[in-house]
Amino acid sequence: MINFSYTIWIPLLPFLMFLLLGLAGHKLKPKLSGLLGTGGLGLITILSYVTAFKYFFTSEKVDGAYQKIIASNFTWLQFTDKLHIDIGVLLDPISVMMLVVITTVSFMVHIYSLGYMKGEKGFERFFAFLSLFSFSMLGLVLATNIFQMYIFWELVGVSSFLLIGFYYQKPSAVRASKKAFIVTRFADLGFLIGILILSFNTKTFDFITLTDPMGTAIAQGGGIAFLGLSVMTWSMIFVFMGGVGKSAMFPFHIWLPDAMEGPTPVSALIHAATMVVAGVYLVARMFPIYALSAPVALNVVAYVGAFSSLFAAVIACTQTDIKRVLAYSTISQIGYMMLALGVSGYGGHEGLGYMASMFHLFTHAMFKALLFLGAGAIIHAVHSNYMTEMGGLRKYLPITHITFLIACLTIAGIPPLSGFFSKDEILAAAFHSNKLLFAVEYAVAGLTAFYMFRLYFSVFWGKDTHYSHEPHEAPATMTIPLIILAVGSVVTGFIPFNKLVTSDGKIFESELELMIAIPSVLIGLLGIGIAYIMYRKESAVPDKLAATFKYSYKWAYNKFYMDELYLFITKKIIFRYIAEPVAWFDRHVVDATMNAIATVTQGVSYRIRGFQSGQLQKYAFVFITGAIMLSILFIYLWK
Amino acid sequence: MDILSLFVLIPVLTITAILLLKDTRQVRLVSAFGMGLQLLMAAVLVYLYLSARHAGNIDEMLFVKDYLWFKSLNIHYAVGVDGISVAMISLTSLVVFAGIFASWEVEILKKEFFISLILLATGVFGFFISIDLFTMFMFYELAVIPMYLLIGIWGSGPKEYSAMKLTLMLMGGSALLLVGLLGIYFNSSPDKNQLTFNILEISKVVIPLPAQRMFFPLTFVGFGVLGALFPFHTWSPDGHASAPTAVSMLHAGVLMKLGGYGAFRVAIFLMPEAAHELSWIFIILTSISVIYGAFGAIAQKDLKYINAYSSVSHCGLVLFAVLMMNQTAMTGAIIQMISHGLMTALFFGLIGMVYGRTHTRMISEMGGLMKVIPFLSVCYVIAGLASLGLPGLSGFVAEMTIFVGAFQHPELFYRIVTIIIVSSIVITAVYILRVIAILLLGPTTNEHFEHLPDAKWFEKISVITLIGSVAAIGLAPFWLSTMIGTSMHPIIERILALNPF
Amino acid sequence: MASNQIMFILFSAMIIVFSILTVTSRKILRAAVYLLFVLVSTSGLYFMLNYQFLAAVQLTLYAGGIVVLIIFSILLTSHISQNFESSGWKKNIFSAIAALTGAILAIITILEYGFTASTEAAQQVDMRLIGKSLLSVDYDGYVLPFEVISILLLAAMVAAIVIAKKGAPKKIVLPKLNQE
Amino acid sequence: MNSGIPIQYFLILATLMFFTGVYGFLTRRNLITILMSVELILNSVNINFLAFNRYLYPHKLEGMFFSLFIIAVAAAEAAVAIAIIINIYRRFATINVEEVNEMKF
Repeated sequence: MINFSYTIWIPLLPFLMFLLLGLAGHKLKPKLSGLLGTGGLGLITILSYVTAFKYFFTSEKVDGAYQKIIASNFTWLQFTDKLHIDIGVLLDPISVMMLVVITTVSFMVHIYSLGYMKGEKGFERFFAFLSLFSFSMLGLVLATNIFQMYIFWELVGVSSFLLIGFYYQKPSAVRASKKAFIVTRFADLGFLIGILILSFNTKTFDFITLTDPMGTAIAQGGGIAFLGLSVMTWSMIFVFMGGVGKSAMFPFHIWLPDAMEGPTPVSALIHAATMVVAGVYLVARMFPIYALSAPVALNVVAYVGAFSSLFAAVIACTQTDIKRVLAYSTISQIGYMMLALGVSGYGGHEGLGYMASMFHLFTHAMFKALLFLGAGAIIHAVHSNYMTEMGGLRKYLPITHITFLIACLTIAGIPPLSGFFSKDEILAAAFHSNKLLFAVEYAVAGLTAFYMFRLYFSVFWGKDTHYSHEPHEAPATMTIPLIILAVGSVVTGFIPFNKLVTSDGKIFESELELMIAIPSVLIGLLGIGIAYIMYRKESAVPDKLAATFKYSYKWAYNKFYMDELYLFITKKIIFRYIAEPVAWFDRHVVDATMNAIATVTQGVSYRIRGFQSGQLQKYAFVFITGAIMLSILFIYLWK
Repeated sequence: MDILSLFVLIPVLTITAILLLKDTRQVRLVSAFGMGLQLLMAAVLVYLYLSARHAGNIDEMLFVKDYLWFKSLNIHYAVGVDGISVAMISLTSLVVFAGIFASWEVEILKKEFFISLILLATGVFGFFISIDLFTMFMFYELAVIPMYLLIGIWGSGPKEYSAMKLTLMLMGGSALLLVGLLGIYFNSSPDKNQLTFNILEISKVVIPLPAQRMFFPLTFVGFGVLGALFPFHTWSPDGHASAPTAVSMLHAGVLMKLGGYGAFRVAIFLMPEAAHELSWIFIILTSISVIYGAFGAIAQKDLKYINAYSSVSHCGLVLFAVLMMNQTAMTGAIIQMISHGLMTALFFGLIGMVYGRTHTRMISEMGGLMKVIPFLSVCYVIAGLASLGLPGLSGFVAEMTIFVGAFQHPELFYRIVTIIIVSSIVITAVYILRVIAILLLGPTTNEHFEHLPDAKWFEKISVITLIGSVAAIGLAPFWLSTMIGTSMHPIIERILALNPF
Repeated sequence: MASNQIMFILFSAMIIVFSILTVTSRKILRAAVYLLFVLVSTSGLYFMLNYQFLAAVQLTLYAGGIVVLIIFSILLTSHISQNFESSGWKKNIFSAIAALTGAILAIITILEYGFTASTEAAQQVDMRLIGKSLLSVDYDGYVLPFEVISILLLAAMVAAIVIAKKGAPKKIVLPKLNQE
Repeated sequence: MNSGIPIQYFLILATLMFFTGVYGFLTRRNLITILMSVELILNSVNINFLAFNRYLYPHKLEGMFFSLFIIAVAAAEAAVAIAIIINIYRRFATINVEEVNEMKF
């Protein structure tokens, strides 16, 4: 047995860094705090790689399956004898894989930020928040129980809130951060309710007990029914609601595009590579329950994923803000992962979708981080977010151009880049399970290639725009992470995920299915081709098309008016028709009742004060009559 | 001299010292010293308590002292603490300590202000250490009355109205409460022995069920008025809005906890059967408090009103959890009291400090304060995050304990209500973020605010004391939870033994 | 009819008639004189009951002291010839009804109650006994009330002087009740 | 001296005197006549005390002493009352009780 107890330092180190930078950051030189943060993260990146290596290659397997190892665990809060929140470290294939993803991307983003955020006010605050985020995200993936996950789930939410609102004097950033927090908070409500139902029925929070395929939790959970679905299904749907919120699936996707108000490295780290895939990770974590005990909930996962990926891809085709295009593309790609999980089964080749989903999560983290960091470099050079104001940048930003192109090819699924492999596995899994979903994903693959190359061509080719000042290539701190990530995007496709990360921990055989792979590459090329025609040079085609499909274009451009719908619900219904009436009711009914009691008392006393007339003889008369009456009462009547 | 009576004695001595002072500038130093000593005593008490427990002392109440006071009615001055009271005493001494520093710059009638403030604290301390219903009630009244002066004299806005309203409503609650307590007293000995006010002795007998049915609602509502139970909460917004900073802190932070603590220690503990039978009514009322208070807070424009409604919501959660009558939920209720006490004291303290600088509490008139007064703003954000239940701060621990505990209730009705209650976390997030966004973030709207000074040293002491406690509970909740939980255990055992449901 | 019965009837008749005249007379000085008659008749009753000392006190203190005091104050505050305006008939009637009801009630009670006269030998009340009792601290002693009454009289004297002392009466400003 | 006169006679006499005093107290407006009514009431009570003492407890002296003290208190009361009346007269220029009614709401 290998000792993994040091892994507790992986989340703990960034936390200490957060405390250091948060409490003493303003006393340090900005550069020093940046380097401290980056150095700390470099350290845990190394630790993570070591852990991954030890876990996958030297830890012993039982029955051919990777074991779930509790590296450390202590009780944080005791509820009842059986229910307690532990804080600990759970190592299993997906958590180790996530460790690698998070630390790699986070490290890259840290280095990148040293250049990108240079000279910004609040530089040390930025690194403190990044450390807080890294801590929370690592705690999330290493959680040993569902409540620990919920704790860190909330913490990543708040670090995301803090980072989106980093430019706190910009009203749009403030609005976006608020929106992100509240929307995900609403989804977390579902997560919490799911946890409550789950724990009530299984009397445990512990992942290992919960997800043991032979365990009591899975066996007993299906029994009790409520409104036609088993309790386990209900709880899993609620838990998935949390995942929908965090992963920005439809209908809780609205916060993600707005979240692009944050600094670009943050978008790369949180809103592309790591935090937003937490929902996928959650479903993967609970996967045995979904697959064995709550298949209806798993279907919900599949359909939500499929719909979101299509929906977001359509919107992405019309957006002009490059970060928003990437944001919708993220939603779409995460939809893919959700779908893959949704169509997967448990164990062996059945679990192809599960493996594909994790594979795609891994590769997506690389190329999407690359895309965002590239976008950051572009914005850094041009000082604009809008691709309408860009064009012909390939001359000015050669490194960015190349790496961006690699990323675009990867996401479009062109072999032999990593996106091709992972996407292909997903399509294969969908094909074997549900033809309708397969068809949707097939179309989305084409759309993806189209909108990514629309972005690519209009930024780097297209019209030659005159810039107010000459765009220049980013400094080395920014380009090095780009290059590393580009290499990652190329090579990660060759990692044999079917031997490492599978639904039941055992190896299964999977091979490239050419019947699926070839058409998917073709449709990708088709998308690229269309984009080439339309955006390679300045052309009137896009405008014409937009004019032809005026209404559908307008709807897609306005994101199908989802924001307006939400605004209507929150502003009009909740604020105008619930909160304000409640406040009014409180003042004018409840409080008025209390005041009315006081007023009535006062009125009565004004009425009866006339008795106190100051006429001595009246008092005496009343006194004597009273005395006589009492005498009569007690002598004659009260026998 | 026993250690518990010191908690009443130290404030009284402080008051005496203040009375004897000639120089009004020294008043605050003496107060700070007295309350600092009190805080130290609280720490000593925690230590003594834990070591006594560690040494294997399993009595229900520790450090019990009993002096006969009025023989004819068998009234005693009886004190004793368990883990719950120790926790509440620590909370009180923290909040009072912070409150003294928050009112460092009171301008008029300094002496009288600090005397009233400490008198209030005396009442609260006395309430928490008493195990005799009569003494308890006496201290309860002692805590409520100085409020009238504190708001009426040092308040702002329609202070006379607010002070009058608050005092009258609380007195109305006291009237119900007195009837309830006397009802308990006269039923405290079914076999016609000596009647008693002692909680421990009463808990050993079963009060006849008809009497419980009559006196449980009286006692519960009586305490509930102070715990802001819907619909008896309306004193809270006006009272808090008019009260000076330290008084808001003490009132929301500590005094409102008297309601929750009393409802738990007296109403539920002594009359569990009726509590179980009638809990559904009060469950409905408290859930209305929780949701309604939160929605009420969304629509407010005045910072203090927002916080007052938020207190209604959070204190509703306390009463709700107490009514669930199982160990986890009730432990959660106590943690929630402590957590909310610290958090809301922090909030009111910060609001007072912001108000002292901007001279307005209307959120629409402020904006972008983060840039101008970063220390206070960051603290405000932390307070807000604690209030909306961020893990790592105390609110999360309390709320989760309540939710998990309440959801273990065997009846479906209670679980469904729990789910409704859980949704309050979203509403809380909405109003907290709304305030933070408008008040602190964004561009600085008013040029008069460009050069406001940030926190002074005494303000920092006040704020850091509270934030430190909030974070300590949030990061390491196990000791608090264990301390309360072990004390809760015998209580729950008794409730269940009398009442097998 | 024994002589003492005749005397009793005489005194009773005087007391009742002059009492009624005292409270109904329209002229205040006359009322005072009627009161004097009542008090003198009462002292006659005391003689009949064999309390000579008390009768003497009644005569000197009441008839001599208080009535003179009252007459002085009448002279200070009113004109001798001044007639009272009659008070309202409603008031008179209701008061009369109340007084009559009370009287009837009391008389009925007295008549219904069976008093049993004591058979013990009457104690001779002489001055020596009274003096001893007043200054005695024994069971039958009255030294405490005696002392208290002396202080009371002193206090009354002081109070009478202070209250009636001449001096500009201070205008008392009554606080107006807050209507709202 | 009192043989052949039942105690009830004294009591009825005292009752009548008492309620005459009450009637006077209720109807007269002049403060001095009110004071006189009070004297009547006190006297009737004295008669009661003495009658009870003589008829029911002839071997004791309580009734007599009580009367004695009542007379002393009455003297003091009269002195103070007259002082008050004179003061009122100075303050209000009247001793009509109906016009002296500042002690109202």
